[in-house]
Formats: sequence, structure tokens, C-alpha cells
Amino acid sequence: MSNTNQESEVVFKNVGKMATFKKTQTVILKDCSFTVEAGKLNVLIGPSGCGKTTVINLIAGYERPDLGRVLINGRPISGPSWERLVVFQETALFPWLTCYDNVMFGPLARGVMSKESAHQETVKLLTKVGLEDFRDKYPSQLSGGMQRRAELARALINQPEVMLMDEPFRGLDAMTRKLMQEYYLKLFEETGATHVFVTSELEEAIILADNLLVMTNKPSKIKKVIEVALPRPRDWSMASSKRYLDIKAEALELLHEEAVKASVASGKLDVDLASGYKKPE
Amino acid sequence: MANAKEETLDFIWHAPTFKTKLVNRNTILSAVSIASLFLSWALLVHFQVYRFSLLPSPAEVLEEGIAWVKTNVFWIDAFATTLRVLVGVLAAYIIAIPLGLMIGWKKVFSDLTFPTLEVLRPIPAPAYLPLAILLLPTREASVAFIPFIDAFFPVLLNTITGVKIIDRDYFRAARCLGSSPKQIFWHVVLPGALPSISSGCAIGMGIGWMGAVVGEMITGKWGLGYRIWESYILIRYPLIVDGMIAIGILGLASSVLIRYLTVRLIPWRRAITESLDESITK
Amino acid sequence: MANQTASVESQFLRQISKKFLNWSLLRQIMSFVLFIGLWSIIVVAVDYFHQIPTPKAVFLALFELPITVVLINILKSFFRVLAGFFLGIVIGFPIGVAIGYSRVLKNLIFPAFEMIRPIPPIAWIPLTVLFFVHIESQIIFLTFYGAFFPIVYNTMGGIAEVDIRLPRAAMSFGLERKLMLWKVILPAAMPQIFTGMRLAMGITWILVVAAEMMANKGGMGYYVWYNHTVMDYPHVVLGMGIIGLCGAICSIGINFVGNYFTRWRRIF
Amino acid sequence: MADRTLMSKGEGRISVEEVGKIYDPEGVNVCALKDCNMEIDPGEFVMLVGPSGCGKTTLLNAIAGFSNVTSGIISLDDEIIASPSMHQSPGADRIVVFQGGALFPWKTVLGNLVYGPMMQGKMKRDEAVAEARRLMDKLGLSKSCEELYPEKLSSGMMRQVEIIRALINNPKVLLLDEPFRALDNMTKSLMHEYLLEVFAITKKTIFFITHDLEEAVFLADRVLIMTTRPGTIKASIEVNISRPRSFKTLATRDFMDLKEQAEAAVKEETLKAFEAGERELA
Repeated sequence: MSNTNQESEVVFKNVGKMATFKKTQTVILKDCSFTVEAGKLNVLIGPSGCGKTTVINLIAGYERPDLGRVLINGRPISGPSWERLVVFQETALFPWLTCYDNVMFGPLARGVMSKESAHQETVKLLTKVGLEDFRDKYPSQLSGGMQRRAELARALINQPEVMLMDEPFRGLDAMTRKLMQEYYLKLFEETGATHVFVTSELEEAIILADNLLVMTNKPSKIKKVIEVALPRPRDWSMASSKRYLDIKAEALELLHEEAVKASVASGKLDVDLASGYKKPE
Repeated sequence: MANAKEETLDFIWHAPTFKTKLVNRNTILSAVSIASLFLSWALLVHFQVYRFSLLPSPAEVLEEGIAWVKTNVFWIDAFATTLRVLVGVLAAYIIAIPLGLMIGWKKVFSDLTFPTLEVLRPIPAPAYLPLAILLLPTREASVAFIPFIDAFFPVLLNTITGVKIIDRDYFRAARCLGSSPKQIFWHVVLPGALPSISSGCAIGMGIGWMGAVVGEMITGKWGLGYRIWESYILIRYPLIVDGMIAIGILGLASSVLIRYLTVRLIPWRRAITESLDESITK
Repeated sequence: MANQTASVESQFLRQISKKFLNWSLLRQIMSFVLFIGLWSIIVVAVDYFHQIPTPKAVFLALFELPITVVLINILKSFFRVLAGFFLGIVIGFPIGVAIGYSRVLKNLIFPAFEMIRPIPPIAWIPLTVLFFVHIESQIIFLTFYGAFFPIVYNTMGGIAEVDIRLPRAAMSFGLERKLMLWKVILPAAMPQIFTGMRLAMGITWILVVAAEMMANKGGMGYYVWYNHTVMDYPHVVLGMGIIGLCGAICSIGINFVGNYFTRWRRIF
Repeated sequence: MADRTLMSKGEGRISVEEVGKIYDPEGVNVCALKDCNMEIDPGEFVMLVGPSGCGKTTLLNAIAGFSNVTSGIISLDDEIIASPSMHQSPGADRIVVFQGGALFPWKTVLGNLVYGPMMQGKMKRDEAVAEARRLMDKLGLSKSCEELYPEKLSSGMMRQVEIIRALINNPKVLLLDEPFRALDNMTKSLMHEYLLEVFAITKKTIFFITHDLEEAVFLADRVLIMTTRPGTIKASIEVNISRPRSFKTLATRDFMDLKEQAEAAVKEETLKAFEAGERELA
């Protein structure tokens, strides 16, 4: 197996996307254009309910844009594929499979590996994420942090060109989260595919990102792209560097503006089901 | 150029709110579904396929049904059955709900009663009929015992679960705010279990109708269940189907009534069900 | 320091009491004692209930139980229940899967089901008798009919409620569409499918007893009714107990199988 | 601005001495707390930080009176509130705001607010309603929501109501059990500023547990750090950032330094839990 992942670029061109719920249509993305740079860690950040998950679903091919185009290496995205894999919010491991079987799922489903080589690869990856002792446990028996690591392994074994991380560390406590971030940074710096990482936590966004894409409220588009330009490999000691603080101040300003706008517009804003945030009547 | 594009986009985005049309694919399919049910019934009877020749056709059923509704017999039957169901099921509510609340709330009480109830639970309601006949003064009253038993356990179990799934933090908050055990019962245990109790009540009502029909068929002199059985013996086959339809409609109506009443009783539930609807449509 | 030793001691005491004095278990046993006590007192003390057999009479009746007759009746009831139940699975399960999976099929089939469902299965007895020649097949049709709707509805509901991310993930990994049902949808829906089967099992027992009471063709329902007509009430109660036991065995069996198929749900 | 009735009267000193807690589920002894010592001054805002499952909540529950301790003494203003020989006793002088929120969903906002004073028999309904309205006005909750059920509120507003529900009882201390854990980041930061405002107005003693260091340093006068099981207080960090604080404080050098200091103290503990694959006890 080759370890050189092909690096892919994803381009959003004037994408528009609507969703219907409660028999009312809402515009989620409007005229949204940006480029996900190949081989970089691109972080999307914005107020909750602003359509970040929709962006992930569009790239993954679970949804199609209503307007505009989503291109990967110049070709439009036609549907889900193992080349673009999602690590879901609060994990979507198959609860009826053990940790080991979950990781094996991809290669066996496509039939690209023999059982033997899939087994070897799985064991290698599980060892890499520190779960070799837990391989026969069901997801419900693992801690939150271990579930996330198992899900990472399940995606990585397929060697995808684009990794889509949809708030993968949400729901973890802050300290486990911190460790997971370091862990994830290490993995990214070793394997280096194109990554799209969605989060609503600023600190996490800055320490991970090459490019920080700040989104506006619904209907969303990209408000600004900040190039982080902190050296790699990264670690949390950089959090006190001047560059980091500058970016944090700038992004805080941008996000606070959006938060205020959101609360002003809340009369018109719709319910964000994902976070359980409801508008007061 | 950009401007023109903006306009076209806006036209789509500010499209009028999407309304469900009265005639869309779903309603058409539903109509087809129900129509084909009646049509296949009529055809199977008409062409006398296998033993369908013995069954009455929809037209006969309709004709006989209209005649039946005009007689007093129908109204007395319907009243008798409804009364039995209501008496039995309401008795089940009155006993099972407080019992369930106590079992769910107090471990000691649960230990003392629940094992016995668990042992009695698998005995199906019709098996109680001989005992009911023995226990109750009239044969007619004993029929009401079956819906009682039938409704009792679903209501009881739902009530117990209702209490068990109340978040522990509500009890803690109530104690924090200085409530006595009695106040906790009225302000936390009872309202907290209500949603689950209400669904238990609806289930109980549904099963109660089944119980009443069983009782009437085996040992009744009045009621829709008895009438069905009698029509079979007197070879008035269309009336069998009419009886079945009457029972179906009344059972459905009583379940809907319970659901409606409980929604009125539980105003805070509306918010929950609404958000549930939303998540489903999404 | 004093504090420390006190806590060690109290802990020791607590462990001892935990091992030898399980209050909860004692109370649970008390529950049966109370029940039997109340039963005897009511029967003996209240004149109105004097016809009801006492626990003692029931216990004594146990020794004169016609064992072969009862065994044959048990087997008959079991056969009818299981035959109806498995027919319910064989026919209901695929339908449930189909209408859970396809919106069009659901719209096409579901409304007709909704029309029929409010009619209690028992009310079908006369029509069943018209349609099926043999009493045995009448009873089996009835138990099948009782099992059918819970299985269809819960299978459908289970499939409709599968977390959308699971099939999506599987799709991304390149799972073939025709395998999706077996590899993802069914395992995820399994807990609710078994809920339906549990319900179905309960209903088939109710139906079998009611049908046997009316049919005069053996089975435990008949046994109870027969003893009622000859006024042998201790045996009526015994018959009820045996039916309860059979029902309990069936539901334990279902739970056992269900737990095996959903073993991943158990946490630690 | 200063409101006499809301202001703390210089009470609310919590002292925890040599506290230990051993759970024994199924005979396996789990030592959750061991030799835990801390002292909170009246009117102080103290945050307790530690990895998941380290016993933070156990300590808070012991102070609140939801569970007893197996050794040591906890006292509030020289009055012993927990010791091995005492029965657990929650009271209205120390009110908990829960992780998931524990507003009674079956009561309206107003019903929730007046619950405490009415249950304790301190006020009649009218008085309690008047007091609740006064507090809502004072602490920035709009009147329009008083007849709504909690389900209809935004998650931020729910927490706001819960804090007011606690304050209306005029408790000596407020105990907060990761109250903002489930909120999204934007709401969370708004709630932080809100809590700081409430603290400025009331000067109540606040004991707040969290695992979020940023939150801890941003809000607290003092941050305590707890070890993994068995939990003891490992370090105490004074936060000398002047009040009032705002979101701009988050990007200052002082803040980052303090946060880093806290991080270093905590990291070792978290790593231990992480490597062991410790299951989070949410």
C-alpha cells in the first residue's frame, strides 16, 4: 500500500442550499464560494446553526447544492465515496460491531483488501491510536475519547483524499478534548491529506488550522479566510505566541459581531435543531 | 451581471412558503391503497374465489349496516359495550396509576408489591373470566373484568416507567428548594410521569376494547361482541362485518378521545411533540 | 484519626450486612407471603368470596393434576401460539421491512392497514370460522393475525428511525446498496424489531386462550373453561397459573434471543 | 444599583475538612474522594477543575446534601452540614444549578420561580409572584416569557431562569455543576458575562465545577485543581484579573499566562485518566 495520498482540492462556486422543515423553506447557504486548499487543514468556524454541517454534507456527497457547484479537482461531486470520509459529531460508529470490526468495515465493504491484509492494517491502526487492548469492545463500552479515536481509525484505514471532520470532539470534556486535538494534529502532520474541520470552538480552530474560514450567520457564506501561518508541528505552547493572540483577537471580533447579529435577528432566525437552540417566542 | 444573478437567486430563496397540496403523490397513493382494499374485497366475493363466496360483499354490508343502525338493538349493543370498556378501563386507571406511582417512587413499596404483580402479569385476561364470573354478582358485570385486567398492566408498567425515567436532578432540585416528600409527590412524581401515563392510558383503552369483545363473545347477552357471534349463528353474515366495523370505529374514537384529553392535561407536552414533529419532518 | 477508624468499622459492618442481610430480597420474598396471606384471609373471612378456592386448596389440587391431559393441552396451546407467531414473523417481517424502506410502498400499503387495525383480532373469529375449514387453522390464523400488526409496525418504525448517519457512513465506505439492508439497516433496527416480537408474543397468548375457550378443541384455555363448567375452581386457578407460566417461558425465550441479537447494547 | 435584599450578608463560608467518600456498588469499593480539604470565603467565586470522573461532582453533591460522606466534615458558616454520622439533607441555603438544567418542564417560568418560596411556606403565591417579577426585572429576563414552558426557551434563557430560581430563595451559596456544558460556544460566552454580572450584583459565594479551563480562569477569584480518583485538591491558583471582565479579557497576556499555569497543573492528571481509558462519568 502506498502512503502517498493524492491531495485533492475542493472548490465551492456560488453554492446555494435550502432546507425545508416545519413546511417552511430556509436558506442555509447563499452564494457561498471558497476553496479548500489541498493538503492543508482547513477549519470552518461560525455560529452554531450556520450551516457548517451542510458544507460537510455537500462535500461528502450526501446532499446536492440547489444552486452553484461543488467541485473536487475540477470535477463536480456526484455522490458519497470512500475518497471523502466524514468523522461525525458524537461518533457514528456502528454500535453492533466491535471496535475491530468497525475499522475493518470499509476495506471489506469495498472488497479491496483480502481479509488477511485488512486484519494486519486494522491491528496496525488500532495500535497507532492506542486501542489495541480494546479491539473486541463494542462502542458503547468505550469512553468518549476512545470512540473518537476508533472513528478516526475507521476513516484512516481507507486512506481518503479528503477527511471531513464534523465537530468530531463535540461532547468531550474540555481536557480530553485538548488531548484529542494534540493527537489529531500529530495524525494530520504524519498522514497529510486534505482536511476540512468544522468546529465552533475558536481555540481549537486556531491551533489546528492552516486556513481559518470564518462563516457568517444564516444564510451563510464565508466571511473571511485567515491564514494562520503558525509553524508545524504545532503544540499548545504556541497558544501564548503573539501570532496566536492576534488571530484570536481578530477572530473573536468577527465572531462576536455574528453572535450579536444573530441575537438581533433572532426574531427571524429559525430553530437550530442540532444544538437544541430554540428561538424565544 | 452579478446583479442579475442575485435577482434570480433571490427569486428562488424568497419563494412563497411551501404548503402541502391537497392532491399530491402521497394522498393519491393513500387513496389507491384504501380503494384497492375495498375493490379486492368486492372482486374476490364477486368471482367467488375459494371460500370468499361465503363472505358478504361490500354492498350487502353497507345495506345491512344502514338498516342495523336504525334499530334500537344497535344502540343498546354499542352502549353496553362502551359502558363495559369504560368501567373496566377507568377502574384500571384508578387502581394502576396510584399503584404505579408508588412502585416507581418508593423502593420499599416496589419490593413489597412488584414481584407478585410480575408473576400475575403473564396470565392472559381471558383466563380470568371464570374467576370474574365467580367474583362478580352478574354475568354482565363480569365481562367488564376482562377490559380491566387487559388495561391494568400496560397502564401500570407505563406509570412505573414514567416515574423511573424522571431525571434524578428534578428530585434533587425539588429537595434543594425545600420541598417535603408530599410536595415532591404532587409537584415532581405526578407531573413528571404524566406523559408516560397518558400513553399507557391510550394503549390500555385500545386493549380494553379487545377484552370487552372477548368477554361478550364467550359469555355475554348484550354488546357488539355478542351480536357478532349471534349473527354468525343466525347466518346473518353481513352483520358480522358491520359489527366489526362498529367496534373498530368506537375503539378508534375512544383512543383518539384519550389522546385529546391527555394533550389538554399536559400543556407542556405540546412543545415537546411539536419539536418532535419538526425533527421527524427534517 | 478516630474518624478514620470509625469509617473503616462502619464500612465493614455495611459489607457484612450487604452479604448476609439483603433487605431488598427479603422484602421481595415478603411480597409473595403477603399476597398469599391476604388471599387466604379474604377468602376465609369475607363470606362473599367463599366460592374462591383458598391457596391451600389450590396447592392440594396440584397433587391430583391429570398430568398427561394437562401436558397434551400445554403442547396444543404452545403449538398454536408458536405457529401463529412464526407465521407472523415470516409474513409480517418482510412487509415491515418493505414499507419501512420504501416511501412509495408505505403510502400504498399503510393506509389500508390503518383501516383494518382498530378491529380487535377477536372480532375476526366468526369470519375466520367461515373462511377456514379446520378449527386448528382457525386458531392459528387468529394468533397469526394478532402477531402480525405489532411485528409489522415495529419493524417499520425501527427502520424508519435508524440514525441517518449510519447508512451515510456505510455509503461513504463504499458498501453496495443491496447489502445496506443486511449490514446496516437491520442491525440498527433490531432493538425495536424485538420490542414488536415481545408484544406479539403477549397478544398471541391472549388470543389463544380466548379462542380455545370458545372452540372446544383442547388447549389450556379449554382446560380452564372446562373446569369452570364442572365447578372445579382449584383447577381453574391452577390452569391460570400454568398458562401464566407458559406465557412467561415464551417471553423469557424471546428476551433471550433478543438480548443475543442486541448484545452490543449492554453497557459493561 | 445595590439591592439590599439580593446582596449577600457576608455569609456563606464553606469549609471542607479531610473529606473522603467511598462508593461500594456490588461490593467493589471505589474511592471517589480522599482527604479533601478546602476553604471558601464568603462572597468568593471559586472554580473547581479536574478531569472527568475525578470526584468533582461527588464533592458538590456532598456539599449540596445529595449524598453523604464516609469520612471528614463539611460545614457552612460554622454549622456542620455533612459528616459520616449525619443523614443527607439538602436545604434552601445552598442551591444547585444542574449540568443538564433542572427546570421543571411541567411548570411555566413563573411557576418554576415561585416554587421554592412557596414550598418552604415563606411566601404566599402573590408575594412570591411579585418577588419573582422583581428579580426578573433586576436580572434581565424579559417579562414576556413568564407564561412560557421551559421547552420554549432558548438554552441560554433556561439557565438564566434557573439561576434566578436559585437566587429567589436568597441562598447562602450557589453551587453550579457544569451548568454551561451543553451550550454552544456563543451562548456559553454570553452566559459567562451574565453570570459575572449576577455575581457583581449579589456577591454570593459561588462554587462552580467545570472541566473547561478557559471558563474557570475567566470567571473565578480562585481556581482549585483536583486530582484523578481518589480526588483531592492538588493546587490552588489565585486569579488576579480585575473585575469587571469582558470577552476581551480572553485574549490578554495575563489571562493566557494564568490559563497555561492551570493547564500545566491539570494536564498530568488528565493524561493519567486518558491513558487508562477511563470512562467519563457524565
